[in-house]
Amino acid sequence: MTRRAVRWLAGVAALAVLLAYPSLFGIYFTNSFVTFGIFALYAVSFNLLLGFTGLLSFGHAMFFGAGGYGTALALTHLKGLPLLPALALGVAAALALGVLLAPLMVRISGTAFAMLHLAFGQLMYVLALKLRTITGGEDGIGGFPIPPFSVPGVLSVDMKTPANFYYFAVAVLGFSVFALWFVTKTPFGCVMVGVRDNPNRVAYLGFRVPHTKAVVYLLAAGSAGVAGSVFAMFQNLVSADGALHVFVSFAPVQLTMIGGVGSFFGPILGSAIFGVISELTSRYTERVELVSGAILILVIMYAPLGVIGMWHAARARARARFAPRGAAEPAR
Amino acid sequence: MNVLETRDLSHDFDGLQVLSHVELGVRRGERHAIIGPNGAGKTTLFNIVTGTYTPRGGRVLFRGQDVTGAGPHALVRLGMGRSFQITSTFSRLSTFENIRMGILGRRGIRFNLLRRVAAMPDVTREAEEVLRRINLTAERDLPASLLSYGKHRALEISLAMTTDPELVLLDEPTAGMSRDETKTAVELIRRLTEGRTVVIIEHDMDVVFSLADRITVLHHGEILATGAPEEIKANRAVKDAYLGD
Amino acid sequence: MNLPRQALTLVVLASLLLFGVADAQAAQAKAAFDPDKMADMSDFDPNKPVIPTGDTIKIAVVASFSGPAAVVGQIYFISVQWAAHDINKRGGIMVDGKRKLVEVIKANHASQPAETKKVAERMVLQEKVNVLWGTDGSHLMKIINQVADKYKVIAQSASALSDELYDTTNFSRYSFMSSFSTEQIGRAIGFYYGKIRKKEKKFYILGQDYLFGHSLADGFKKGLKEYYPEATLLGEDYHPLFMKDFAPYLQKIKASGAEVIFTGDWIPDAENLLVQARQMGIKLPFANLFLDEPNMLHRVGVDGTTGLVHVSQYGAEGGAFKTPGQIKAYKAWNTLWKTKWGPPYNTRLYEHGTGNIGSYIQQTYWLLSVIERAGSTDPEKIIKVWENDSYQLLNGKVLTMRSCDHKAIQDLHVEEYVPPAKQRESFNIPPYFWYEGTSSVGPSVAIPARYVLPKMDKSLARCKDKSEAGE
Amino acid sequence: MDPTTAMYVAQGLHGLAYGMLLFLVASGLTMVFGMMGILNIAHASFFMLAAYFSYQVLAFTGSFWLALLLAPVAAALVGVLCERFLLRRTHAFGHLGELILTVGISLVILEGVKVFWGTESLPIHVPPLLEGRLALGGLDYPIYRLFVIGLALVVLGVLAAVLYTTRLGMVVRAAVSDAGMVNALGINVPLLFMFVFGMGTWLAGVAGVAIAPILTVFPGLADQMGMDAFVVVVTGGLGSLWGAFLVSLILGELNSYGVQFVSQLAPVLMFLFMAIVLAIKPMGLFGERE
Repeated sequence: MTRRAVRWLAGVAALAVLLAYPSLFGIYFTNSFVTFGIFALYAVSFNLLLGFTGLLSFGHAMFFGAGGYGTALALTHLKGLPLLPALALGVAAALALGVLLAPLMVRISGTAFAMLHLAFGQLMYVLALKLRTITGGEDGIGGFPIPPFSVPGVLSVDMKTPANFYYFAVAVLGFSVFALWFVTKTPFGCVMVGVRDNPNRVAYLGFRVPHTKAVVYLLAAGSAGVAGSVFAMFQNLVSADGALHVFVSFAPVQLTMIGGVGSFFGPILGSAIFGVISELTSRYTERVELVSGAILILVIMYAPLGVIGMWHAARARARARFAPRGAAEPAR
Repeated sequence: MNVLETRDLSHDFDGLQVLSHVELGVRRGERHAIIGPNGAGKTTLFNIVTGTYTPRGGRVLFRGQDVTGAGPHALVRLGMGRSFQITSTFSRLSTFENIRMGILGRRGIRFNLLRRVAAMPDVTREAEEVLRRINLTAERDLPASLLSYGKHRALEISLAMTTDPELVLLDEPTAGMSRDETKTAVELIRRLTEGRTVVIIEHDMDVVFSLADRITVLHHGEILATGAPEEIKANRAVKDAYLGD
Repeated sequence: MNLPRQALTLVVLASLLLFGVADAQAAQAKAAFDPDKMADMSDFDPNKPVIPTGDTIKIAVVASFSGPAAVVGQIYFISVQWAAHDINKRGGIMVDGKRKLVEVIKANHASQPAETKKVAERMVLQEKVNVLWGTDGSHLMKIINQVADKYKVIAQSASALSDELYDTTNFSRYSFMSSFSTEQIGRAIGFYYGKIRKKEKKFYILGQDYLFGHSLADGFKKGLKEYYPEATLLGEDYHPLFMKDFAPYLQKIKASGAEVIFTGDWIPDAENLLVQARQMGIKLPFANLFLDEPNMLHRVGVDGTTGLVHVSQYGAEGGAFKTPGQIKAYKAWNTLWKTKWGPPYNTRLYEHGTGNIGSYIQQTYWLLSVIERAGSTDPEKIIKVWENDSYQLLNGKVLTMRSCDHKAIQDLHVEEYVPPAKQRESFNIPPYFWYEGTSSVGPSVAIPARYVLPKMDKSLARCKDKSEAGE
Repeated sequence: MDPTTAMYVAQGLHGLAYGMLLFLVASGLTMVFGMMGILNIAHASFFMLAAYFSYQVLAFTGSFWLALLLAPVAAALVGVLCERFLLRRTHAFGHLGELILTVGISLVILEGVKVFWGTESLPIHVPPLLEGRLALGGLDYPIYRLFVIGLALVVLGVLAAVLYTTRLGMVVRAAVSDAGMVNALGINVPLLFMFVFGMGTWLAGVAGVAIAPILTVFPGLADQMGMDAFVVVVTGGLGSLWGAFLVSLILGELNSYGVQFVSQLAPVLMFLFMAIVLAIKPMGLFGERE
């Protein structure tokens, strides 16, 4: 069988599992998968900044939260708003925030970028608590209607059923991840990576670094907004603690570090690993902090490039050991 | 006609004067070397001309157009290219990807988010062509940081050339190279800059005298002399500056 | 002609006031906690809980068991497990034709909204619990209620205090609020100062700057308006959660000339507030909800705690121990605390098993009594019994479940804190004081339920033509 | 002094006391950043740890003064061990890794504190000598807070003396302002890092013990203080002691007078201040380097 055929088969198998997942694993794990998907997209969007453009953000929750609050507010106040426009409005909120911040953020990098995001992230969090009449304070906005997925006159799918929401979420999140992955493969993706490696050189090849950064920034903001919007609909709630807390900003940093910052799929793997671990800890121990603290320390000490980095290193070692001399060159 | 001109260019860092009243003229098609002792302001001059800094005083003209204060990207689009004193490539990317970045820049493919770059055969072909020209085909997929020093410098220089600039500024292209490497590099520069205007900062006098059509000597931020290699060799002030430093 | 009738009314009113409403209600309660039926609890140890498995009645205690607020989960667990242990030793409850034991499961929400939803769903979908028992933080209880509503499982709100949880947008048939609520608390204090104490007139509100703090303050303002129009509110300030330095607020309040500070702060804010006030020489009384944690009280000592005014949902007028049954139940707990339990359950916090812990225990007994009388774990049957149900707690207090919006109607108690020598009024058995090193509950005044009926959202269809008393 | 003036003066003193404590914590944080380039998220955990240690020393000896002496040193010892056996080994993998590592350390410390001392708050009393208040021309001010101001001043004085008059201090200053150049000075850099890290945690520890009688000692203490110190360091400019000092005092006073005059805004004032400063100067007031 050719590689191509194997890939196709793997793809079809994966799709089949995804389709059958709710009936195979039941509601609880279906919901777990949606949570995983949301955080995977969120982490991927974060890593678009960190891993691909070299920009570390400590306030990515801003966009996650903006997406969530945007959708929640829209569904609360606009009667009869359909599903996809609600999603779009959440994304628009995140993008609007991105547009607002971009002129400031694209001119800086490194620690300043990280810190400024922390500052604005905290400001948003405090404001969400403070502006109770709009945001509902710590209670957040909840209990808003979740519209069905409908094509007028053709079909209407109830989104309150976990399995249905699962398909909707998987489609939206999957498409977003695919779109971001695709972007990394385009010429623009090349330029992004160039900005990470050597912004000066990028400028001396005729690219405008701030403009490039701005587009990446908006991509990251928008896709974090998608994640936040789906999260709000999934939970039927968006709150300061759940969507804007500094822990929410820190989550993608951890997920990305565990999975591997250098790879597109690292954050997704990190989310999966983290999902499994937190599932286990929540069942078997109350020492949640100890477990996550120890994991972080161990990852940094022994797998600083994340699981994917560890895997690459192991593969390279295995090659070097088992392959005959001269064949150790990486495959072309 | 001058491709590049500076008029009364002055610059200082927090009051420390690094360039004063520099009047430089680079003729179309010539190879113009800028020499001078360390701290003479050569790299600062480059940085101003290529848009990294905006000068405190004076103007920069490129192809007769006032480009003072224009950013690097704008100057590159007008036809300027540059290499750096400290090798400045995309160290984590492969040699091929480095060159491809330049090709994308030259073709003005900047915000294409809809097509895979792998599905752009023209770009790939052109990049591979460049690799062949600079003898890096074997190192196509090696990260730039793993290239040997000489090859890394060659990549750097050709990267500056990928945008097909009319004027190339090379900042100490042979610094830190062995004698053999230098020879190859000079050869490469000669080949790649065929038909272009070149400004080069260089310490190695052999390189300077074998490459340059004209030479400008910078000292304490001021132009000491400009002229053909023989004139410079004979210039008394230049001798004093170098020996007295 | 009319005279005798008026006189009669007067007599009735006076007797009501004399004997207290609690006694009048007691007769009406549909069920009561009977300490005489309590099992021998001497083998109870929260650190080695006996938890039955198999076909059981499952209660998930959804709370914070990790992080800085882990102590809350510990308190809830010992309370619920105590009731469960008792019932189990009595042989369990007859449901659906079978005697079943009660299984208590810890569900850690880590104070995180997303985690709350996840863990609540896990409890319902995987552990198949019958009841979700929760929790600190109304925003988290809201999530639990949503899960309960979605999967048709009973939820009991035993410690979330927001009125909004049962308004028209958030109401769920499956959730029952057996605790008191923010507006009741504020109004109870207003009533106490306006109708009973009638001394201080100048008030200042200092609360936490989030929904809960503001709701409490609104309740208090409403109470003042209703029951104490002569009072003046000199100012209201709201500080961020987890404030470090209260001195600026206190300095400002001191200068305002206030006589009482109303606060709903909880630890750590509550502790910082009290400690720093006393260090600054500000001896003003706090009318409060959560300034009752014994460790904190000991830190400021007898002087610093005398005169605090506390609202309790588990108070008792004229002494906490009026019947042999009450004394027996108290001793069962206190003896174990003295002799058996190890950390974390051997600290002052757990010494008496009264106060909040007493309330949580009794609320759980109510739940179990409802299940027993429903004879089933079928939520529909439980709802049928619980709506309009009334239950008399160990201390004589009666809770009535208002059927239309599932809020408990109950007397509240306002307690004044007094030095150990005067605590006899409430701790009426030897050694006649709660704590030696701090002031604690002294005179306790009942605020009759009818003055502090829980807020009712009239736009909730079920409540449209109901009075606040539930008729 | 009339009561109103007294109130304003007292507010100023409150701001000063809190600002000084904040600086004790923030100074270590900013030094460690300046030198090692990492933002030590666990810094406030050492602050908390010292508060718990002081409780333990008090429980054993009953002496606050002994606690003030021993607890910060013990916290610094833990800090030095973390530096030596965790941070140093990951230094090569870059700042992001170190940053995450400090998050891990802070979580483990949080859990450790709960294991050893439980989840309830622990009482620490003001030492009898410093109880009560000082009446000064209409002003009635707690002696302990004055002591805190004094203690902070003494510690800062010692710190300044070490930094500005000794050779070690010179090296530390050089290293903090430009980590690259110590390599050129031919100094044992790892040892210097360890020393600065230890000194930073010691300073945080002193603050932890000093604040324990005022604040609640419970497992969330680090979170309470950490964010403020963080804001100070970021706003003042990472690696700038002077910036940290200035911003600490500004935040302290902003807190006091903010509550006095615009109390509705008080909760957002601090972050607003930070956001504005950073929007104008992304590297903070006195920050220069990336």
